[in-house]
Amino acid sequence: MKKRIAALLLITFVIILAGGCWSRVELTELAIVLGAGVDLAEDGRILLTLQIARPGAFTAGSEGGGRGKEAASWVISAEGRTVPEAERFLAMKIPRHIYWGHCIILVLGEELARREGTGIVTNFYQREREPRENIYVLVARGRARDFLETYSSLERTSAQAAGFLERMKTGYTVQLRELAEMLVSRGIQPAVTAVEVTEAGTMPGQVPGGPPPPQKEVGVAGTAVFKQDKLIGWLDPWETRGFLWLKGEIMKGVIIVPGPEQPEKLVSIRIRRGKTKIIPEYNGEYPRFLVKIQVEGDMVEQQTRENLATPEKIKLLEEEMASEIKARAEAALDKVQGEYGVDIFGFGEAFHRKYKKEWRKLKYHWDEEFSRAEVEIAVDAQIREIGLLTRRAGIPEE
Amino acid sequence: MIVLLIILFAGIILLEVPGLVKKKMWRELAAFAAYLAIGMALSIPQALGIRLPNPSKAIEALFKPVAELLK
Amino acid sequence: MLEQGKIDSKQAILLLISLVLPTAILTAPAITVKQAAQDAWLSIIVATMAGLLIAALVTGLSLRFPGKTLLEYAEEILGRLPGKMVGLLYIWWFLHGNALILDEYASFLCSALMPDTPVIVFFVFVTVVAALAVYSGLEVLSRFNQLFLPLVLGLLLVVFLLAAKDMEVTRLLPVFDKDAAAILKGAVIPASWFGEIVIFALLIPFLDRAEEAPRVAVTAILICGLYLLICILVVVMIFGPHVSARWIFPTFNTIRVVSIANFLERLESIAIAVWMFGGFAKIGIFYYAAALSSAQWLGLKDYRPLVAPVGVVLVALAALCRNIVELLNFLATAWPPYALGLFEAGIPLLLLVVARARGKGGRGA
Amino acid sequence: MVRFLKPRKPGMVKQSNQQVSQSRESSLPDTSWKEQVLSPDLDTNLAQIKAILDRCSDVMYREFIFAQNEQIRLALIYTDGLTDKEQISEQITKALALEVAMAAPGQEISKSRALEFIKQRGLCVNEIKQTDKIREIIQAILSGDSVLLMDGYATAIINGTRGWASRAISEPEAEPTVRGARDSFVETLRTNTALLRRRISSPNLKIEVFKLGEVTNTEVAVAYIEGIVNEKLVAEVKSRLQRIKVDAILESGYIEELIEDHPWSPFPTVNHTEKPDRAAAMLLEGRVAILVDGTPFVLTVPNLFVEHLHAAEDYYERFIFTTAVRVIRFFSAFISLTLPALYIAAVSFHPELLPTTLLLSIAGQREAVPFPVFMEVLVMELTFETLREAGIRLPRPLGQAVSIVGALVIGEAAVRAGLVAAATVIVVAFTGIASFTFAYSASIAFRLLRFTLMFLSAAMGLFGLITGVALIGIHLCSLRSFGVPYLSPAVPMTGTDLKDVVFRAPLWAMFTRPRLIARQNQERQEQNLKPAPPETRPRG
Repeated sequence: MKKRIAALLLITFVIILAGGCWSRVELTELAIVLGAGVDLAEDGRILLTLQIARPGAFTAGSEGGGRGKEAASWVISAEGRTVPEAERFLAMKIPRHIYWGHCIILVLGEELARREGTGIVTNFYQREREPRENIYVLVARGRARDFLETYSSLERTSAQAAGFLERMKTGYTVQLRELAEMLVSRGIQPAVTAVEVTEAGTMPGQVPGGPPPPQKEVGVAGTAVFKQDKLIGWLDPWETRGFLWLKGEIMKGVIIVPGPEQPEKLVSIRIRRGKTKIIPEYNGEYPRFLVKIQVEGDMVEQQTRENLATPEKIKLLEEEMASEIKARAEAALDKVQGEYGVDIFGFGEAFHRKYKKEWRKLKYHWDEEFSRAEVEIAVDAQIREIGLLTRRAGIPEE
Repeated sequence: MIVLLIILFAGIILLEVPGLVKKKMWRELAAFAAYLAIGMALSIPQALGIRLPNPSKAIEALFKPVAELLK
Repeated sequence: MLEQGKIDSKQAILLLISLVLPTAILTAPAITVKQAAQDAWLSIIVATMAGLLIAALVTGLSLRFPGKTLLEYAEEILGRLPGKMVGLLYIWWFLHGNALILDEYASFLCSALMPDTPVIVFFVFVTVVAALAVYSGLEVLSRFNQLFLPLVLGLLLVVFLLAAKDMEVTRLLPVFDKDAAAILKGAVIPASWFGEIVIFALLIPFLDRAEEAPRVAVTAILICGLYLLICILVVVMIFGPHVSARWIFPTFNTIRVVSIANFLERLESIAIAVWMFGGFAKIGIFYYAAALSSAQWLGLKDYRPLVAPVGVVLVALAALCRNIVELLNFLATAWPPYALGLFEAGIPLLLLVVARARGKGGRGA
Repeated sequence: MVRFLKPRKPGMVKQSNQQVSQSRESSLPDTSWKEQVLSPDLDTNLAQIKAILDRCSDVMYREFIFAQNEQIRLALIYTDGLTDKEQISEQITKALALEVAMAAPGQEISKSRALEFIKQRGLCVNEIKQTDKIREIIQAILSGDSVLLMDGYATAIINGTRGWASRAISEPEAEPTVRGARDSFVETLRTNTALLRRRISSPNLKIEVFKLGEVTNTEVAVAYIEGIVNEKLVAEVKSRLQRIKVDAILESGYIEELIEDHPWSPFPTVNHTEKPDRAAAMLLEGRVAILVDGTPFVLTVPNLFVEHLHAAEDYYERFIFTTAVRVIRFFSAFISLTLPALYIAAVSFHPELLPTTLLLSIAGQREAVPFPVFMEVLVMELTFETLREAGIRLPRPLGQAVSIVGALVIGEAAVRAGLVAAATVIVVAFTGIASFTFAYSASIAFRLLRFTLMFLSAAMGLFGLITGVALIGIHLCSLRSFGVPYLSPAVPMTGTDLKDVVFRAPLWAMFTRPRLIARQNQERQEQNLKPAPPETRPRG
């Protein structure tokens, strides 16, 4: 009996296995996409740009030595009416299977984001199996293609560099799944990292004789603000900080305040951690918000000569710090609320949490409600450490 | 496809029938044959590319009034 | 007796968990969240209650007729002909239900793991594995389940813990945003999955201590409920109610999001691999139920000759479903009244009422 | 009812056995002597024995007279090499020919009283036995005893003079340990039973001897501890042994194959050991040991899967360390079964499994490799298995050379030539190492199944791999060894026995014997044995 079962199993397996190996793709047949960019072409079609890894450059060991000698990536683009169509056109040029599983960033061109919106792009990346939910979404100031064409001096490819920049949380980091959440929620409008191509330092000695050429590098350039799924404006890096503090998202940054006794000289304080609490109130006519920001920071530099290591001075500094934070947060708020009129802070969500009945009416025109909402910002700042020094050295004592 | 199916059916029959006949389990043999017949009736047309009605559709229609509540 | 083996209470609990959890945990969050948004976890609690009621009903009914399975005592209660009719209905339900499960399982594997593979390949392979387990008898099936289910349960917990980094409790607020009707609606489908525990009525005679059946059923339902609850909370805390409702397999997406220290990530293939054991077990149990009850219905001496042809019917039935939209639609609308209303609550309730009225059965439950 | 022992089909088996033995016996030389008895005439007897043992040059015949009485002729027959010659000359020949007369001066030794005299006074040997059956006499001669024939008597005295050159007890070759006893079973049954008896000096240790093998007449001993062992198990073992009707039992492997429950399974359901301490431990847990003359490997049944992942030393080292080591062993077992298949699945089906940098690095290595990853792994695995086999077969000094050359060829040259990726070498090497961490008999099964899994994985990726693992799982779940589920105590779970699977409980906490093996006598020791400094020790 057992024998016959075994034989039957064997026959089944052999027949099915002989049928073919369906999803099998050898690594050497894969074109591993590290970054993808989507632009709008002149005729209104979509221009898909891929940054594809060249595995030969990634071999460890003596023979590899890829960087410097050969480029680690290959950038190629094609047009199409939809993203999958452009991908199919690309497949005609790429002799391997286009593999999305390790795509790190998705860059949207400014034009595309403004005119067509993200909707026609991101759906593909969510529906497809290969691209992952935690792809970082970026908006390039300018063309996404230009962004992908740069290369990095530290990382092998610019896509990886951008990925690491995102992971370092230097800007408002948004993954695809978070973007999707912001897109479907009425209580928050999308905002994603804005990036640009910048000149970043030099690598000496590359061209014999002559000055070293400037490096084109990827860099974070603030935040892109969306209304529904269309780009409507930017926040610069300075405003982005204020925006992040308001959202309570990444409580980092350096605050520059004037010295208590010598206002023309500056003191730098680095924010270590913090908390933001949004307290909505509703009186039946318009919503009000009280935003409580609590931050802790360390003093990292002083240009002033005075001794700041006294409780009184620290107290003064804390007040300065609080007002500076408040100013920056207000700047971001004013720009978003006044100029763009979209709720990228998630005030709507906070409102929803507290006033769920009222929200059912307000949610359909929330952006207008948000524009006329009164927002009060209260900052409580605290200085914890002053580094390894008490007083500034290098000045002779009187 | 159809060849595979026939091999499969032949395999199943070879696996079970001799034992049943030897042990004179006629009742079991009849049940076996009935099930296999149903299986053939359902699978061979599909292998030939004929679309059979899905019983789920009938059940869906049957429970439609109740199901509407859940939409 | 058709089945020689005996299973102990621990194995029975694990079998019942396998009977409910593996496919429920895949699609439950999406379907429930669609109805009840961030209050989906309340729906699950309600559904668990319903599951407990069904468990009490089924075990109570079965304990009145010690040593007999559902099909056997249905005949005793209702008389020969109506009893046979009920039996036939159940056999159909085991087959059809299993075909749907197989469909769900294969579509998931197909869209999540190997999109280029024809679905029929998954059907055949899974059925062959399940058939082997069923052929080897209930003892082997339950041991197989006992061997691998702890792995599934453990891995799920670990994954949920690892995903904690991306969770935000505020996504669960406000509580009671939806009205009671929505929460109840959201509870219906999970309840119909919990109700699959009705198959336990076929297994109770093979417990080595049948009197522990109620405890077994309740424990299993509670564990399943707990897992579904955690699962839904995690999914909503990661994706928020809006996005969660839009995925087809939200738990799968949750596992994809896990990323610890840029190293412990991309776990989904491993998770699917481990979860597949649960799928084998679930399909195996339904398969076993179909084969065993067919044999009982026809009064055979052995269910084993039926295993192979039942497998063929199963694959053929599963192949009838054209695409996943059809399947999801059926599961979301027709399945609850069909399964819950008829087989899981309706008929057992009817049997209990008639049994009481006619005074059949050993002792009141 | 719980099925304890699977019923076999006795009717059919017996029939076929009889047929076989009948047909075989007819092809053997004349066997009519088997039923015959001795005659009173010494010469007739000698002639008959010589005829039976024709052309057996190692059988010696020594004729002499008893205590200078020329009337009483004696003949001593023994096999040279199997007997202790000193014992024969000192205790039999010399004693009979010279010393009896001196020991009993004045007593007249008549022919009619000679037998009594010899039995009572003449022989200084410890064990003697009297018989008149030719069959027994032949048997005794061939197993090393010496047979004394006497003119005028139709009876023979069998003297226990066994003693042959045997290998000294040495360190176990197959089961080396760091801590624990260093002795090992040898090829002599008596020595082996002695090793067991030395460890368990209890009257309850029973050792029953059978003769198996129509031609070889090998002695096979069944050892168990009465009161601990399940009586049904002993009966089953005996009945399975008595079923065996083969020409030869040359090694315990013969017995293993003839008594195991699942002959078609790749997994061993009978365990073997060459360490007396391990065998003793098995007996004390209620198992039965089968010792076979001529081999140092002792079988123990019933056998559980986990035994193959345990080592004798596990109980000598401290329990925390043992548990940690066992985790490594279980992990290794998993690795040795699945790692190459996982690697194939990950690289050729699911690149999303690997972290980006690792994927790029592997992809870079593989750029130049001309084969699909499955072929690469398959060839490397086969190479590895070939090398391993070569290493075992070759004389020891050469074996080392082979492994060095092999390692160099695979590790360096193949990678440099771009024939295989470095990652593949690492995978294969790690798999190979992992398969050496647990018992050889089980690792053979794992190695075989590994190839199956690799095929499945190459065809269907992770899905194929898991299907294969599930099939193996179902198979393992359906195995039983002498009525005990193979995967117990894990599956079915017997709570108290889980203390010795992966986790090894401290000895003072192992109160009970394995429940499914020692069914009647569960209690192993007292419950409050946990050592503690005096002040915290519970009073009373």
